[in-house]
Amino acid sequence: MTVLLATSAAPTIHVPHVDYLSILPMLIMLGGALLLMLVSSLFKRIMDARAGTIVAVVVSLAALVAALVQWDHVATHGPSVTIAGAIAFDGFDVFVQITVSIAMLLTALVGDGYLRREGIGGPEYYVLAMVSASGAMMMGAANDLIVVFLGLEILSIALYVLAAFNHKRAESGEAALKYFVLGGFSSAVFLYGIALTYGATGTTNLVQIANYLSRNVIVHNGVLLGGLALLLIGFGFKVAAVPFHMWSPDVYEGSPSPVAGFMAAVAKAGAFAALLRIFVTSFPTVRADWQPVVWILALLSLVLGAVVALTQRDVKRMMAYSSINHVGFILLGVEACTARGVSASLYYVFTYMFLVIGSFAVISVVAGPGDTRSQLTDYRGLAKRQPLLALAFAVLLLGQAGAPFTTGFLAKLGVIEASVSVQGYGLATVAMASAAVAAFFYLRVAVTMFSPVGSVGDPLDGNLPEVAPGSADLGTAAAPDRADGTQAVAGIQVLTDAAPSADVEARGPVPVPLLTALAIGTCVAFSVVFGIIPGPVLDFAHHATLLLLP
Amino acid sequence: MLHLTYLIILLPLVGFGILLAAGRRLGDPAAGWVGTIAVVASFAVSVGVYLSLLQVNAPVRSYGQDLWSWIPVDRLQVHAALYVDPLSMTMVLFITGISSLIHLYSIGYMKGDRDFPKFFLYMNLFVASMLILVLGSNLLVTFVGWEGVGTCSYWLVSFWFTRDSAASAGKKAFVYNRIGDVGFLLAIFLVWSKVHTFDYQVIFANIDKIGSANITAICLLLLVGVMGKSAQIPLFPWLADAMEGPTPVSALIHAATMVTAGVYLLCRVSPLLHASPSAELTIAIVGAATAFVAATIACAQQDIKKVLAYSTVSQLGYMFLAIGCGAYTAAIFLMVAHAFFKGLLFLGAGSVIHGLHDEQDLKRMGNLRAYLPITFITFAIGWLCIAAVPPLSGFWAKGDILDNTWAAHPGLWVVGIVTAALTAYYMSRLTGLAFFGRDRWAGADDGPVPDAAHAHHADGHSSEPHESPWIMTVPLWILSFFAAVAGVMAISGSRFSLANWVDPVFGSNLFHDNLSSSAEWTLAIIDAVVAIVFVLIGLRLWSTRSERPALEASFLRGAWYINELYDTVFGRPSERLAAFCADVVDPKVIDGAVNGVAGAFRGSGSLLRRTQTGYVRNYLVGIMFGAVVILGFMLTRMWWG
Amino acid sequence: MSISPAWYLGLSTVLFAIGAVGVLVRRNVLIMFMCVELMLNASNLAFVTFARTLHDIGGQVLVFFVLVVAAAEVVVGLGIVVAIFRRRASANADDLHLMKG
Amino acid sequence: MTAVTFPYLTTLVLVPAVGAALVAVVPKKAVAAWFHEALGIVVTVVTLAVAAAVLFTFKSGVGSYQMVSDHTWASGLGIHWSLGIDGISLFLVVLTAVLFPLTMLGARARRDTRSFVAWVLLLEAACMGSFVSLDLILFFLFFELTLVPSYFLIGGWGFARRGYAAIKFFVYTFAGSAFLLVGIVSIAFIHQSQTGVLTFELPALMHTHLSGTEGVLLFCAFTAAFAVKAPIFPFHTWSPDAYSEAPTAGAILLVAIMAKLGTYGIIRFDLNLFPQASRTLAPVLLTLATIGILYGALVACAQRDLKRLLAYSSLAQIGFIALGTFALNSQGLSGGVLQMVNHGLVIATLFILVGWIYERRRTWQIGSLKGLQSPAPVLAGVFTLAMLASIGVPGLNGFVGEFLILIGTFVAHRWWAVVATAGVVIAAVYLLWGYQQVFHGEPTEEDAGTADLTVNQRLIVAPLIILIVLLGVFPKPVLDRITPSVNRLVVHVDQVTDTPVPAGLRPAVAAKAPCAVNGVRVSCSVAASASPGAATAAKGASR
Repeated sequence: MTVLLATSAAPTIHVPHVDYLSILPMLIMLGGALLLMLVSSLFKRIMDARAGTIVAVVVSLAALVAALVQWDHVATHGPSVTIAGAIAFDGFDVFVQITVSIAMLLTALVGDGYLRREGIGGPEYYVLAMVSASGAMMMGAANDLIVVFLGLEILSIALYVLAAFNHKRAESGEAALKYFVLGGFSSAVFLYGIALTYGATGTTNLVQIANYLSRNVIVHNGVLLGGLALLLIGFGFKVAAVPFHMWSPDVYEGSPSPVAGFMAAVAKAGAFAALLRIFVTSFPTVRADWQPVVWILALLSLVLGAVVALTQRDVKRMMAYSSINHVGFILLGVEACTARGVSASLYYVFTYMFLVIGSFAVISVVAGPGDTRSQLTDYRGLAKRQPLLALAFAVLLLGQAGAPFTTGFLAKLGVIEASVSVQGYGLATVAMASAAVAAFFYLRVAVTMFSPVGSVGDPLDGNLPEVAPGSADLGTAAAPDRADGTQAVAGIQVLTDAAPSADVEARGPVPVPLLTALAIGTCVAFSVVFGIIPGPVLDFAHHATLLLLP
Repeated sequence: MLHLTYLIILLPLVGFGILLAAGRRLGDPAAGWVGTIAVVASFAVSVGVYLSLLQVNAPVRSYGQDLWSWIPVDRLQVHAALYVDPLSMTMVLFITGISSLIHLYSIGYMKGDRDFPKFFLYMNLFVASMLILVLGSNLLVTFVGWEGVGTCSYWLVSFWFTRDSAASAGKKAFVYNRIGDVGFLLAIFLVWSKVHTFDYQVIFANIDKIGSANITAICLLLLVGVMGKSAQIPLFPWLADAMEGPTPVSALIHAATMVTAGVYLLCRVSPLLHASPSAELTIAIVGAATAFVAATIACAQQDIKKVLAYSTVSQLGYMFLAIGCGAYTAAIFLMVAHAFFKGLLFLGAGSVIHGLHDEQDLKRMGNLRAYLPITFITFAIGWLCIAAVPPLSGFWAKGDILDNTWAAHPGLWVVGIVTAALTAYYMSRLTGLAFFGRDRWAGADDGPVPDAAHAHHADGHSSEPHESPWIMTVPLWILSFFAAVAGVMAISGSRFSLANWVDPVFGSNLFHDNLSSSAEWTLAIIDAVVAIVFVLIGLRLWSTRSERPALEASFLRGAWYINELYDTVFGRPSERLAAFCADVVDPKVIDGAVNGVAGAFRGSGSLLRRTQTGYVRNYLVGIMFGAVVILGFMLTRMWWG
Repeated sequence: MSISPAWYLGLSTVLFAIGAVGVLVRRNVLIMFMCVELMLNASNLAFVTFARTLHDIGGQVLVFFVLVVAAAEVVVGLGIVVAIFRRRASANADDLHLMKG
Repeated sequence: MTAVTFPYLTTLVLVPAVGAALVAVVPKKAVAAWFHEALGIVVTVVTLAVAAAVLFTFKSGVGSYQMVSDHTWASGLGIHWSLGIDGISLFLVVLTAVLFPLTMLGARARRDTRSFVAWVLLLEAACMGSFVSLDLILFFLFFELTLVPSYFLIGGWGFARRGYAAIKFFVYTFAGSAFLLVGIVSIAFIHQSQTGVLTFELPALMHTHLSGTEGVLLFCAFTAAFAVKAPIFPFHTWSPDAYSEAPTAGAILLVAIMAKLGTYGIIRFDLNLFPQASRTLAPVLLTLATIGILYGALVACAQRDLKRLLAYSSLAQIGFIALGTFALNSQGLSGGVLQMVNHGLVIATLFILVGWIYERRRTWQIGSLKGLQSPAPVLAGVFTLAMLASIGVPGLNGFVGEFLILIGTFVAHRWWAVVATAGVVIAAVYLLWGYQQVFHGEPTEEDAGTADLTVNQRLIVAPLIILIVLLGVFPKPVLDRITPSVNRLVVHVDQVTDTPVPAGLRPAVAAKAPCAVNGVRVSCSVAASASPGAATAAKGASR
């Protein structure tokens, strides 16, 4: 009893100081999510899907504003840490907050139309998305391995559910399960990596790790190396780098199209943020140990992503593989392990976010009721039916291909510069070569859209159908598709094979919901405008890096 | 009025311009008159220039006119500049003169042709180019004219382009000339790379900078060039085909002027030739060989124009022989004389063809002297001229050449005299077949394809041969007069003497045959005897019978099968090569490689996507594989890091 | 008696490996979950061990976070499994290969 | 460098770009059917006016870049909006400005004119940009941008195998440029490591010191892109497909202008940045060029399709340009630059005519056309003229360029020139053959029905014909503007490689030199006209 009293008489517990501004966007996201869930479950009657959309939009806008306030603060007061050093409050962090907020906003816009069309309403979609977004934000802000882990899990667990969200499609569930099993596995690996790192350095705080490693040289670095390896595996899975990529095609194909876009944008943003912060700020002293691994991951991702995408007939899968190729590019910036590399990667992630969300928005529109029509043939003649939509998609695809005067080109240029500045000529060359290969399948979609639906007529009208298979000197170009769907050399065969299915004709224009159109427009506008006037965004990424801690 | 030199070229060009703009509207015959007047005017101007050139005293008798800077690149400066001296003046005079006559003649000959205006369009352009060629003060301007005449000859030979044979003949002429041009161009390059100028006089001034080996190279390359233009062995086959063109074209381009351009060029660069004995010898041999070969071929031809064509080749061979012997004056002499009598002969032949409604086969003529008296008389003069029967011009010209040859290379003289004999023979054969014997033209109905020009009376095979209108006979008379009396140019010391006139040009370069007068007399007598004897033989043989297979070996009729030879050696192999490149190399090899790369990517792609089985466990295997690799790498770092 | 931490680490490694192999070889989704849990707990053990050797309480605190996360994961996972089980009465991972290539 | 108040070059790029945007946004419904086309033509004509202004503002006899405008564009990546023009690019710009309106008039789209016009205008902007960019990345941007519109032009308005041709063209060229981009970035960072400044501006980068291997590798990286674009043998196999499948307009612009991007890039960038490597590898490139000349001509001989025949003939022509370029002396380079313009004019004329033949007869098969000269004499005449120019008949523009190229090569690398000259013969063979097949002979009744050129069409080709003749007879004004810049380049190359140039070929530093060699009849005004070039050359040397 006395003991109890004695202890009770103990001095007050000292809690670390919390700078709430530093976590404000996260709080808004998470709070908004919880609030929405609460309200929608309490007042099911009056809540319709549209309400969820409104809340989500408002919340993400609020988060965006908060992030901008953060930016102002950081720009004036410089970087700092808070909550006992667990959370970093620097330009890098804010950059991620902004990226994720915008991604969330766009996803909300796209999601609205999708949910109405699929009739799988309910605000849960937004709740999960916002939770997941907050996880990504946390990964960007994390200054401690365990916080990274928490962010990762918050992000992933919500995504698992989102993947399964379209319960009307068997693929959706399968995607979720695959994603979940593999994700859980990789999370465990990641966690063990944290454990080993902790064991080797005695701390999980990134800054302290950096100091520790810079001060002492570990003689028996087996544990540390093991830790690095497992961390890399974990990140490799999250960003879908070869050979840890195999989940992504299935998951992208299976999940609802807007969710796929959200994954590609937000999950990558979060994961790359953590990857960059951990390896570039904490482990620069041992870069000799991890750079080769990242190098090989980048190489494999670049090549495999581009090459396998060539053979895809499903646009969503093609986008999945192309995103693997993009991961290879971003890894170029990581591998450089320089400030230039970091800002290049950030810029890449930021611009890619717009390109990929926009693309998946178009895909989800074209996919039509049931989210099923994502075959290449479903895009034939889109330009005739809906020229604007087709043009938008073409721009987004060209942007991903790195066409000039789009943000896509500048992003590629940035990482190439980063890689070359550390004499990474070989990898840079491979990257650009893979971009050339990638151009092929992006263009194939474009050609498909812009080729009239199997019309015939005067060649001067450009309407002559492609030369029939086996005709003179067309050679391989005319070879009919084989079962495995490999394309003829030009890949143009898709234009002719299986003369337009009646429904393609019958369907006519697919409705484009207003908000979705808004989102697509934003993405296209961003990609083109800042491709022509690149200054602002580039400087933004640049400053974010300059304000990187420590 | 030397400063009006440019008018000599400009006037035909003006004619060309007018015809280009309004030719169709002018129509037949106005267009013809426009063209003719343009050329006549040019002739008048050149006479004026000639007279004023005479005022300049002999040693520096020349005038240069710089029109504009054509291709100025740094140290390479090419000027559109003209140069008048006795040599070019001689050329200008007979070119414009004969052109005027032939234009006049053509008005009659081309009467009723669908493309009557276009004919004079081309002809005027041709005259202008030819004048540019001879008046050019540097190699490049000459080359402009050189190509210009080639192009015009392409147009004019394939003038009746609906006839495939004509079209092909034009193409053939152009291509053979292009082959020669390669030599010409390379010569120009070589000259420039040594002395950095194209101007004749500057080249001659710096001749010592070039080096003897290079000089020889330059001369031989030029020889290749003139082989093409002047139809020397081995580039002579095109000239016979070129007879597909209208007869006035054959007369002007393929007898009087264009084909002599080569002779002119060689005379122009005589200082270079003079500096390279080996080159001179080569030229002499080529000339002699050509003269002989062409003469033999001419002996067996049936087509009246083909005979004349080969005789032209043979005569050109004579000129080359002369140049090879350093006897430039003699070459020029023969060139001028030949221009007269060969022009005359062609126009005569034209008149015959015209009179016989496009009959060109000698075997279908005969006894025409009864029907075409004027044509016969004038033609006969030409015949005796070319056969070198004294005292006509041909005798003096050929004699001059043979004397020089005797003095320089006696061996070649033999070839020369034999050729002279052959010439006399085949020309007499031609005359005999055409104008003597009995008429074989009657009842001849299946002639060659009639000229489009004369479609309007293509019916008339039954009707009698008729004499040509005055507009065609007048030129015949004029030409025959000059052909007859051109010999006066040989009288040394007279004010007509060609030697004195062109001496300022060649002067030291001339090879002086110091033959004793007795030797000259002997040679002259030999020439005369040979000529007369073979004229009689030829006439005797061929005025009586028209078929003597023994004397028309198919080998000669086939022109030594030279065309077949080229076709086998160059033509078909290169066609096969081209086809091979187009059907195998390009699509299969080069493009195959490109598509192969694409295919490789596709293949590897479809292989790699097999790893994506859709089974979770396989994906886990992938992750484990990566994990093992990375951990393995870390182990190596741990042990050997 | 005192046991060298190496043994604990060894144990955790073994557990981790067992879990990994389990996920790899088993077909039943539920058992795969269990194996993932096993892996997480292996890392928990590692955390605790290191915390002891480093005399740092932080490591042990982390374990609680991990436990929470693990729990959350299982909840979601089971939810998904149930959803799929509704569609086709099987919890076998190999039945899921609609999407491939 | 002269600073001009009015930003001519920026205008030159922006006018068509803005025009493209305008055309794209004006909706079809709102206006008459002809509106977009008319607007497009107006825009191209305005561009032509600007180009003319540039031409007349341009100071003759100055070798350095003029009308330079330089603004930071993407500071983070070190890219500048840096434009400038010199004698090498001047006439390519003019050519572009001339050909676009004529193309829009002469080869119109039959359907969906709005997007067609928009793409064409965008293409013009891209071409202009590539020709006037002094910043390597900016050049690369425009260089790549040309692909997009031409891709859509081929894919959208092309013929039977357009899809195949379009993608092959795009991917092949894009792959080439991949190396170019890496090369650009590499040299920029090498320059940065030497000077500490990261810039992509040519005038700065041209003074980068490169080791032998660096130079060679970067040269290869750059040349890969340019060789594909040009195309130089053996990277040409996309071109016959692209040219023959593209709509007439696309074909004209591809072969007449975009092909020049490759050769221009070689002259502008390879020679400036890698003089040593250029000299070292010159024999290789010369050999490829020579092979291209002969091979192109040979393959053309065996073509049975007019468009493909022209495609291969232009392969040979490009070979000539490359040959002159790697002669690395004033004559060869000037000839090369001039020949770019000449070839552009000639091949454009030929393709326009072929397009019109197609409009009349719906075929390019040489076999199925015969005797067109009888029904269509004017068409035949124009074709003949262009053909002769392409064969290189003096008095027409083709000759001047070919002559300069060959003579320049002859003094530098004799034997290549000797072989290349043979190509002149083969050119005559296949072109005359093709001409004979199509225009000569007795026309069949359907050939006989072929209509001759309409008045409009005559008006369209008239400017081209005039230029072809003018450049052949009086090329001096053009050469006087080209030569100083070329001399500047040659001096730069010679300095870096400190090669002893054959006496008398070193760009005339002594102004009197031409008088000395050129004999009595050279008016010294000419010598004077050559002297500013010499002066600039000296200036370039001193820089």
